[in-house]
This record gives sequence, C-alpha cells and structure tokens, in this order.
Amino acid sequence: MTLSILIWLPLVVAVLGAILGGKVAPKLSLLGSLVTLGIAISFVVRFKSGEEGLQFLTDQSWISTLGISYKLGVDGLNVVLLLLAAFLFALVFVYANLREWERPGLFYFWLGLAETAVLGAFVAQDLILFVAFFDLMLIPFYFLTGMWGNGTREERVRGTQKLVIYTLVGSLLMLVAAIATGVLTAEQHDTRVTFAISALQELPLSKGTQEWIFLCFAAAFLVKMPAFPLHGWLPDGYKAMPLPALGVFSGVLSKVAAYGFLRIVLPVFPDASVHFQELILLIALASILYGSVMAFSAQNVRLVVAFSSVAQMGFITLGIFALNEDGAQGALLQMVNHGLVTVPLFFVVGLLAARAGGSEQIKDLGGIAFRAPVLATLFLIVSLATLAMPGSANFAGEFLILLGVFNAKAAFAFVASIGVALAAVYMLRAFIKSMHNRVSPTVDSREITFGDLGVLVPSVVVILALALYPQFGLEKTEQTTKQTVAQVQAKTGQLTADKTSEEQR
Amino acid sequence: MDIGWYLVVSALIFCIGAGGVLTRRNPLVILLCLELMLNAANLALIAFSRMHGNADGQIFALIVMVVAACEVAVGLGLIVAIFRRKLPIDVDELKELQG
Amino acid sequence: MSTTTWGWLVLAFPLAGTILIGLGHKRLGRGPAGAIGTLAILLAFVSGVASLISLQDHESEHRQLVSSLWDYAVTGSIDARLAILVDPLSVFMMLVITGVSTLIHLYSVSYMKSDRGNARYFAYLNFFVFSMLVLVLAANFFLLIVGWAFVGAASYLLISFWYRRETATKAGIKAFVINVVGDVGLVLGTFFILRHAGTLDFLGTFRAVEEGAFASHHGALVAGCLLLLVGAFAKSAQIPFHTWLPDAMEGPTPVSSLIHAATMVTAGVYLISRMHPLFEHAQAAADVGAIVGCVTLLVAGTIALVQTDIKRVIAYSTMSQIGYMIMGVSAGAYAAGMFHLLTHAFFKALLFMAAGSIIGAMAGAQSLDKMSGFKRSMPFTFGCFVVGGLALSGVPPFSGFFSKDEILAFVGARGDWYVVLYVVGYVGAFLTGIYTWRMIFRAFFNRPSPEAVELEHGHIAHAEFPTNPANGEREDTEVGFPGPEHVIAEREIPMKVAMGLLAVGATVLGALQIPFVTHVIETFLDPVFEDSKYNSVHPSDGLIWFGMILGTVLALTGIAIAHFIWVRKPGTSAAIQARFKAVHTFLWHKWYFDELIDFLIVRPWSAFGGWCRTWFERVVAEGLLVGGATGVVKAGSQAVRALQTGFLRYYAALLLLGGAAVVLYFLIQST
Amino acid sequence: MSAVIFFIAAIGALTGAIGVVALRNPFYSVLSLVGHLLALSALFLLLRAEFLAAAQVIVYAGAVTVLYVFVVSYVGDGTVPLGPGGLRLRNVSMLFVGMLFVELAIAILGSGLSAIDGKGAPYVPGFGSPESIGEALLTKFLLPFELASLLLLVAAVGAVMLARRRAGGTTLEDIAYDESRYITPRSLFSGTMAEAVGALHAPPEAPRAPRKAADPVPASSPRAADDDASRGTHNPKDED
Repeated sequence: MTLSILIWLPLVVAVLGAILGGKVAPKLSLLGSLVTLGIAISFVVRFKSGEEGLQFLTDQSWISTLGISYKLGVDGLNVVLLLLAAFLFALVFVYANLREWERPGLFYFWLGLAETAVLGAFVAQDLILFVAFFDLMLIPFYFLTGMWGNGTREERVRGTQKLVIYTLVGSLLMLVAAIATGVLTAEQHDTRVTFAISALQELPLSKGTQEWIFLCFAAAFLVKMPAFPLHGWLPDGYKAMPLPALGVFSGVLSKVAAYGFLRIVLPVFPDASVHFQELILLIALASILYGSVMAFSAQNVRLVVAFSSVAQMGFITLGIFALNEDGAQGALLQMVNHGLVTVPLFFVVGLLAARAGGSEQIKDLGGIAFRAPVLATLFLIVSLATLAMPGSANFAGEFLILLGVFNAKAAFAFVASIGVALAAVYMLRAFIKSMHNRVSPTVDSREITFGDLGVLVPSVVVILALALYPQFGLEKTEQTTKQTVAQVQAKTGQLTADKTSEEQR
Repeated sequence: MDIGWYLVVSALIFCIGAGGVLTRRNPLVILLCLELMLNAANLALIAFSRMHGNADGQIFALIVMVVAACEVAVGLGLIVAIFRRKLPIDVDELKELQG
Repeated sequence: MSTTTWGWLVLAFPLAGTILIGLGHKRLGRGPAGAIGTLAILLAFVSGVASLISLQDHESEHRQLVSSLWDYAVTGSIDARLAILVDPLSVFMMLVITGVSTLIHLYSVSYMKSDRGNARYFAYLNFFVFSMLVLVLAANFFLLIVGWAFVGAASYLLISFWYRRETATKAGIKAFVINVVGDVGLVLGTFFILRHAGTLDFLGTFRAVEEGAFASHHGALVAGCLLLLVGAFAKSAQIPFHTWLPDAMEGPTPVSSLIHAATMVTAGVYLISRMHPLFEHAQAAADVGAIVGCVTLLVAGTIALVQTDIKRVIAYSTMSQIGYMIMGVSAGAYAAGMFHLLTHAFFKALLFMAAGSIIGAMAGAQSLDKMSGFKRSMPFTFGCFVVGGLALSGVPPFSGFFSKDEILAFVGARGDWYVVLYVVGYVGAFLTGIYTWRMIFRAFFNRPSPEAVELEHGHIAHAEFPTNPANGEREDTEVGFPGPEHVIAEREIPMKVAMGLLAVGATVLGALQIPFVTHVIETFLDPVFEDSKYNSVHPSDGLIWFGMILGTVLALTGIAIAHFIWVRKPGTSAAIQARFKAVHTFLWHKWYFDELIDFLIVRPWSAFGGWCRTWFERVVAEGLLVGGATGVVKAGSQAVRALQTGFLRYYAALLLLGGAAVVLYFLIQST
Repeated sequence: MSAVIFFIAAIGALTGAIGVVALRNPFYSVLSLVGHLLALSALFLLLRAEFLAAAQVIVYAGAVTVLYVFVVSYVGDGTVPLGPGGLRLRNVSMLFVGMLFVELAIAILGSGLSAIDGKGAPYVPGFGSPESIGEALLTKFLLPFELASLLLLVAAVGAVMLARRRAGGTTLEDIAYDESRYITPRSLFSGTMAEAVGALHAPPEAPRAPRKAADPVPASSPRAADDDASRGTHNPKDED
C-alpha cells in the first residue's frame, strides 16, 4: 500500500461526503478517518526502526521542467507524527460526530481536506510539495473558522483574518525561500534544478545564502507554531475556531512547523542553523516564559490551554535547536506528547463550558468534580501530563530536551526549567478553578456523557500507554534523528573546536 | 489590392468599435460595438489567411463567428433580464459590483 | 521467589489497590474501600518482610540487587530503564513506609468513615504509598525523579482532599509548585552528574565517581549535588523551601501523619543517604546540607513555640526533626540518620493520630487556645500523646532519645566547626521539650473546656454547623469536608489498635541501637555504607555519655519550664508575650518567610504576567506585529479596491489599455 | 476592378461602423450594422473567402441582426432619457482610440511583415470553398468544431435561463423573499461553545430563528430586501 493512498484517502472520503450530503457525511468521514488511522498503523508496524533512509518511497516526476517531483517517504522523523496525526484526526471526527453542525457535508469536507494536507505535509520529501501541502493546510481552517467559528460575527471575522493573513505572510516567505533554495542550489553547484530534500541536503548552499533563507523558513514555522513574539494571532484565532478545528490545529498543525525545522531547516541549512542557534534558542526561551506567564494570568480556560501550547512549542523548539541527538529526540517525543494532551484538553475546555452556560471564563467555573468525578479524573490525568509530571511521556520528552540544551548551552536549560515550574502553576490553577473550590452559581455540574468518553478515554489511554513505554516512539525515531543532527553537529564540532583552539592560543 | 489595405481597414473598424464601447452607455449598442470589434478581427484573420494561402485563418474566423453568436445570445438574454427587472438600461447605473 | 520479585510485589500491591478502588469507587461502599486499601498495604508490608528475609540470604557484599522490567527511555545519552534496586537501604525504607502506612490506613478506616470521599481517599492514599515505594526502590535517577514527583502529586491530591475549602486548594497548589521546584532541581542536578558519569544508573554512577569521573570536574559534582539538595530541601521542607509544610496541614489528619510526618518528608534524608558516594566527594555540598538542616531545626523549633494550631505545631516540629536528620546524613551519620527517620516515623505518626483524636473531640477545631483539660475524658489519647511527646523531646528510654543523641554525638565527633552544629542541635532539643509539652499541657491539663466536659458526659461535641478551622468559613456540606460525624480514639477500635501499636513502637524501638549495647540498624545498613569515608569517625565514649546526660537534662528542663508556664502559673505565657512583643510577632509570622517569598517571587511574576497580558500582548504582539502584517495587507487591498469602480466602460478601457500596452511592448521589442 | 470594389466595400464597412457607434437610436444602429456586415462580406469575397462571406451574410446579417431587432423593439428604442452617467470618457476615449489606431497602423505598416505589400499567396482553386472549409473542420479542426457546437448549446441554454420568466411573478420583487436563501439564521446559542459542546442539550429558551419559506416582504421595500441579502453574504465594511 503506498503513501499516496494514505494521504489522499481522507480527501476522497470528504468529497464523497460532500456529494452525498448531510445525512451520510458524518458517519462516512468518521469511517474514513478510522480507515486512515488503520493504514497509518500498518505503516508504523511495517516500519523498520534501525534502517537508514526513506521507506515506502514514492518518487514521480511532477513538474519536470521545474524539477519538482511528487516524492513521498517515511523515516524516523515522521513515522510517529504520521500516526499522531491520523489518531488525532480520528478523535476529532469522533468528537465532531457527537455534535450537530450546520451544512455537515461541507464541514466534514473541510476537515477531511485538512487531514489530507497535514498528512501530505508530513510525508512530502520535495520542498515544493511540502510548501504546497503546508499552505493547503490553511485553507480548510479559513472556512472552518469563518463559517463554524465561535463568538459574534466580528470576533469570528477578526480571528479568521488574523489567522489567515498572518500565517499566510509567513507561508509566502517560505515559498520564496523554497524556490530560492532550489534555484540557488542549482546555480551554485551548476546542476539541474531540483527540490528533492535529500538532494538539496547533499548540496549545501553558501553560508550567506543559507542565512537569509533560514530566516524566511524560521519566520514561517515560528508563526505557525506559534512562538513568541509571532503569536499575536493566537488569542483571537483560537477563540474563534470551533473545537474540532482547534484540536487539530493545536495538536497537529503546530507540529508540522516544528517538524519542518527538523526535516528541512537543519539538514539543508546546517551552517545557518549553527549560526542562528542562539537566536532561535532565545526565541524558544521567550516563548516558554511568556507562554507560561500568559497562561497563568489568562482569564479564559481556552487561552490557558492555548498559551500553554506556546510554552510547549517553545520547549520543542528548544530541543530542536540544541542541535544534538538528545534534544532532537526529546523534541520529537514531545511533539507527540503535546499533540496527545492538547486535543483532550481542548475537549475538556468545551465540556467545562457546556457546564458553565457556555462561558469559558475561569471565574464562571468551579466545583464540578463532585458530580463529575470521571471527568475530573480524566482532566487531572491530562493536566498532569501537560505539566510534564515525571512518569508521563511528556517528562521523558522534556528531560531529553533539557538535557540536550544543557549539554549544548547550559544557561538556557536553567532558564527553561523555570518554565517547568510555571507549567505546574498554570495547569493546576486551571484544574482547581474549574474542578475544585465552591460551585459557581452558573455551573450545572453533570457527569461526562458516554459519547464524550469515547473521545477522552482513548486519548487518556494512549497518554498512559506512552507514559509507560515512551521507548516505543524513541526507538523508531532514533536512527534518523542521529543522522539529521550528525551533519549539523559536525558544524557545531568545528565551532567549538575553533573556540577551544582560540582559547588555547 | 495589397493585404496591408485590408489590415488598415480592419484596424480602423476595430478602433471605431472600441471607441463605441468606451463612449456608449446603452448595453445594446455596446454589444453592437463588440460585434464590430470581432468583425474587425475576422477581417484581419481572413486577410492573413489570404496572404499565406492557408485556410486555417478562415476556420479561426468561423469559430470567432460562433463565439460572437454565443455572445449575442447571452448578452441579449442579459439585457432582457435587466429590462424585466425594471433596472435602468444603462451600464453606468449597473455598478453594484464595485469594491 | 527472588528478592527483586518480592520488591516488585511490594510495588504492585499498592498500585493494584489504587486501581481497584479508583475504578470501583462507585460500587465500593465505605467499608470495602478502606479494607481493600489497608489489605493492599499490609500485603506490601508482608512482601517487604519477605524481601528482607530473602536479602539476608545473600552475602553482605552482594546485597545490591537490580532488576529491570523494560527499557523506559534508552536513547542518546540517557539509559533510563524501569528498574528497581533492592539493597538494605531500600528494604529499610520500604519496611518503614509500608509498616507505618498499614497502621495509618487502619486508623483512616475509622477516621474517614463519615467522609463522602472515602473511596477517593483510599485510592489516593494507596497511590501515595506506591509512589513512595517507587521513590525508594528506584535504581536510577530517572525513576527516582518519577517517584519523587509522584509523591508530590499524591501529596497535592491529599492536601486538597477537602477541595471545597479554598484554603485547602491553595495549600495544595503551593505544596505542588514548591515540590516541582524541587523536581527541577533534581533534574538539573542529574544533568550535571549524567554529563560526566555517563549513566543514570545509581550503581553505575557511584562506580564512575569512585573511578574518578569527576576528578577534573569537581565543580560539576558540587553543582550537581547542590541541585540535588534543592530537591531534597523542597521535599523535606527545609529552609527556604519549607513554607508548604505548615499549610499542608489542611489535609486530613491521617494524611499529615503519613505523608507530612512519617514518610514523604523524609525523602530528602533518604536521597542524601542514597547519594552519599557523591556527597562525600562534594564536601561543599554536604556542608551546605548540614548547615541548612541545622538552621532549619532551630528556626522551626522557635516557630513551634508560639503557634496555636495543634497540627501546625506538630508540623514545625516535623521540620525541626527532619533538620536533625538532614544535618546528620549530610555530616556522614547515615545509620544514625536512618535510625532517627525510623523512630521519628513512629512517634510523629503517633502524635498526629492523637492530635486527630483531639480534633475529633473538638468537633473539628484545631486551635490550642480552645482546648484544655482533656486528660480525664480522653485517657487513651492522653497516654499516646504523652508517649509521643516523651519520645519527641528525647527523654530516656523512649526511642527518640537514642536516635537524636546518636546523630548529635556523631556530629560532635566530626569536630572542627561541626561543634557549632552540635551546640545548636542541643539548643533545638531544649526547644523541642518546651513546645511539645506546651501542647500537651495546654490540651490536656487545666480546667476542662466545654467540649471536654461534654465528652466526660459521654457525648462528642458537635458544632452547630461545620466550619473550616483555618478561616472559620462555613463549610459546603455537600462534599469535600470532613464529614458530619467526629471520631475519637477512645471509641474506635481500629484507631486504638493503630495508635497502640505505634505507641509501643515509639517506646521500644530505641532498643535497636542502644549505645554500647546493640547495633542492629548499623549492621543491617552496613553493606550500603561500607564505602563511606566517615566509617572511621566514632564518637568517644565520653562524648556519648556527655550527650546522653545533656540530652536528658535539657529535655526534662524543657518539660519543667513548660509545666511552669502553662500549668503552674497559667498567666506567665501572656506576660512573656507582652514583654517580648516583637519577638512573638516575628515568630508568629513564621520569620516572615511566606511574606518574603511572596514579595520576591510570587508578586514579580504575577506583576509580569499582568503587564504581559494588559500591555505587551495588546501593544506589541497583537498591535505591532499582527496589526502590522494585517495592516499592510489591508492597506494594499484598500488601494486595489479603489480600482473596482463598478463601471463597465472603465473596465473596458483598462482592458484595452492593457492590450495596447502589450502590443506596444512587442513593437518596441521588435525594433 | 478589385481595387474599386475594395474601396467601395471598405468605405461602406467603415461608414456602417461609424453609424453603429454614432447613431442615437439603437434601431438605426442595428440597421447600420447590417450595412456594415454586407460590405464586410464583400471584402471577404475579395479575399477569396467565399464560404465565410456567405456565412456572414446569412448568419450575421440575417439571423443575428434579427435577434437584435427583436430585442430593440422589446426593450425600447433608447429614447428613454439616460441619467447623468458616471464617467466622462468621451474625449479621453477618442484620444485613446486614436492612439490605438496609430499604434496598430505602426504595427501593420511599420513592422516589416514582408508579405503584406503583396497580393498574397497565389490563388489555388478551391481555396475558401465550402468543400475545403468543411474538410478542414471535420479533419484537422474536429475538436474545436465540436467544442464550438457545445459552446453554442451552452449559450442557447444560458440565454433561455436568463430571459425566462420566473415562476410566480415577472420581477424579482414578486418572488417570495426567502430569508434563508441569503442569511443563515443562527439561534441564540448557535456558533458558540454552547452549541459546540451541548447541541444535544440545547437550552429550551433558545428561539430557533423562524425559517419561513414564503413570507412576502412588503412591496414598499423591495430594494431593502436586496440590500439585506447582500449584507448578509457580503459586506465589505465588516472586514474592516
């Protein structure tokens, strides 16, 4: 079975659903997403951990005159993320099935398109193909937010506008950078234009060129994540998005950006990565601290979770730009972990709001735990995982990230660890203010329904399973991560060697 | 006669048609002027066809006539629809699609 | 079965208990949950005893057994396996934990019987025991940190067990956050050690240290050990990370007894003992530990003199006693430290249980100001309290006497500036006598309070409506409050059994290690500490005798002073208070640590948060950056919109113009 | 001889063209177009495009202009006074058209197309005859031919759709104004978190906006309804 089936199946199902209309679309899409999950699982099962290079390769010329190919492949970097994306989309489809949506055919169509785009971005091995999928991801969310979003019309329009325009600016920078990479590589090495990532990896650009291209890519990825200070679209955007869209946006789309760093930026622009390491580390650090601080001062539960994502993505970036194996491994693991916790967290936010008369303000919540112990327990488990309590896979990820940074730039690890403590503050604050203390007058505490359990329980089970055995992810990613950082590490090695020799002199 | 003469006539007709499109406000007349411009193009096509002794240009002109016929059908349909809705038959008044 | 299998079983029973009670919380009534919980811990205790027996079969140099279930995270430079280390130290801890826990579970069966969250309580309590066992059985840093954080979480859950009380949830979050700070310290310390030792495994690390991995990186080792100490201090409530412990008294009394007296808070002591090969190579860090322990024991003792909440007084006394232990193990008195850990677990658990019984009689009130004269109405509780008090203040022949004096004798024998610690230790012992007996005299002597009178007539007092003892707020009686009924030890068999057994232990456990007579603990732990460089330090006979006599005298003097102030001349304390008003205020406010932390850490962060939310976010992130990007796009689209006039002929003109321009371009090109 | 015919036909075509543009009355414009087309077909004949000339006369000057005449007589003869008009393009467009002509003339005469000075390729018998055109259409240009027929079909259907009478009335205002076609009604809690999470327990007090299918809007405000429709679906002000 080829990767093409995996990535296009959701779209095919979505189109069918849109044609067949409202009655069939929800069930059909759910079925489609489950089948997609099954296919993704089959890929993960067949994946050979120790092997070098891409597996399940599909490589066809697409636009031959421009050197663009339709190249898909799986290796350690994306194999687990593929599974994560398929799983989270399946969850979201289950969740969406439990609610009623206006114009369901269209709604499920956009969700399906989003799944195709995300999966495509994960497996694309051609720069232009990646950019195409990356930009395609945005389109469904424009419609999902604009048509099915929350709040008044103005709020929705504002959120959508900020989300789309801001991230689009980033995407355009990336498009420019991607084209420049291909063209300039061909120019500097006097070869045919090609955009295959593996080929570009072999032909490094000159240092000066790498640097500005790096900045363009970084801008696109950092906006998408989002990272401080490019997160301005997040509060309005997140508030406006309907929950299923928000779940996948925060759970998967932000990971595509982080994944982009590992897939494209580090291997193709090693010199620039070393050159800008400290800048990006600083940005990551600022994201961690700022996100945490905003999360514990936010008045809206949804924003608490949203800003916690900023902080978590900061950790992931930190790990990637530790530029060593520990950091990269931790970052990959943490991507999975964060995806797994953020979706249930947003669902819980939705459930809380449903019990507080639609309000997401912290002051309107409280005391739900007594009548809803199961919900409280699930929320507690997810919260503890989010704050990277040791024993959760999140902790394994954060441990690796911090260790990587500690070995690269120890001072950053120390400052970043403040973020770990702050995470405890904001997650517990959200938990206590919603579940404990006196019952707020507007709250109607009732237990979670069986349908909603169908969303939360699988995610919590997966969180627990991964907490018991994070090695499942780590062993799959190890080989490729090692290779990816090897090239960059060679540069770092040079730098440190230079420094020590200078010191000796 | 030299082919050049035909082309000059064609250019003249085209310019007259263009001028009509730009100055007249009655959509019906604008359609007529479009006919003029299309016919000018036809004339040029046929002249070139003659010049090269190749009948392909004539086929092209024939297709243009088909397109013109379609355009007339749709355009006149529009005008009738506009009239039915008691909207002014004046292209300057029909400007709701502004930015 | 092998020793390690028993070790795994010790872990498995509490976990199974947690899951069983947690999943069946709806179906299990109040009785079964407690029974299952107690049984699970009892089985764990039995397995612990079994592992002790099977460990004794090994020769003394092979008593460090490691067993690994699976690779947890083995990648890059870390090698974290799901592995336990069974050696005399962990078996010792295991037995203390499961033994005391069993009794406290038993006590809880009665104490919590009218609480609606009964099943939840036992699930949490079992989870706590599981976590604590993970902590002491961990064979590598990673699993240690896991256990370390799990006990923190369990502690949080139990502190804010009565979650309708805002005071409880606040105390819970405070405890959790300070413990997370400790976790972070532990993690960073681990990084320093891992970097040069190259492994997370304890035994491997110790071997690397012995082989000189840190010979040229001594600074890294000291830094690592200091950061480990941060973890130890946070968990063991040592200055300046101690402020959560008094607040943690918001939890149910058995919880205070188990977690915040007997087991969890001693984790720091265990950590330092476990890491002794590292600390002995990082002398500076060890000295910091000793000094902080010493300061804590003194500061906590002074604060305990003036507090009026009975549980908080015991909490400060716990801090103080752990200060002794930390000081001891940092100075190298490992066996003595562990010995004191054991005896302290018994008498402190006992004191808390007795306090719980009084609180029951007081209908939930905890203030010493309201208690008095319970001696006659609660003879059993009184007896237990006196046994605990004697052991705590170090009166021979009770257990605390031997263990405390052994620590101090060792510290004194270290000589040098350790003599200062020695002296402060005895000052602390003197304070201990005063504050412990202040409690006893105030609660049990003098004229009976109304509640005591009512109890003498055979009724347990009930308040008109339940209130939160911390702030007097009326309780939300739906859930999350201690229940409508009150229990006292005199009327509950399980409580009586648990307290009786502990009282016996508190009395006789000193016999395990009587100077010149027995050395049970030292011999048992010897395989772990045989490589210690302080094995050569032995207090002289004279020092031991001097210490024992001095300790006895100080304790008895303290008791006598307390008796004088609170029984003989009841007005004295008020007079002293008035006389030294400033000192009293200072101690009443607990040396202003809370205020200091609030001022230095909490406020800056919340101010920063407020500033970010109100200014930075609005002006820079949204205004400048997003506003800038969307503004440019909007301005551009505004400009283009002007072109769309809606005039058909205008469009036609533009079209023709464009066409003409294209033609012109080609014309120019062709010439 | 051909020169004379050319000039006569060319002048006729140009006059016709000018007439189309310049005459006030659309009816006369159409007549002028007929003249123009006839003259043009003479030019076609001179260029040996016999079939096209015939087609021009029959299809264009015959059928198409008849259509025009019908519409002109239906719509009116244009004597309806026009409004003030939005654009003053007359002079500018004259200038522009003049410049366009100059440009085209330069393009034609000055571009050095070598063959335009000559009479063209030597005449081959059968050039431009129906047979040759038909053969080319059915062999070389089969696909364009089929596509053109399809286009004609589409245009015919489209024209019918555009001009047909709507059911229930003759003008837009007479059609029952159906709000749901333009604005999606939202109930009180729809589009909020409440709906996202609690659609199954929609609050009973939330009034579902009425979806009345045939609810005629008062005749006094037909444009208002129109405006509402446009505001509901597209109103640029909202995006500011």
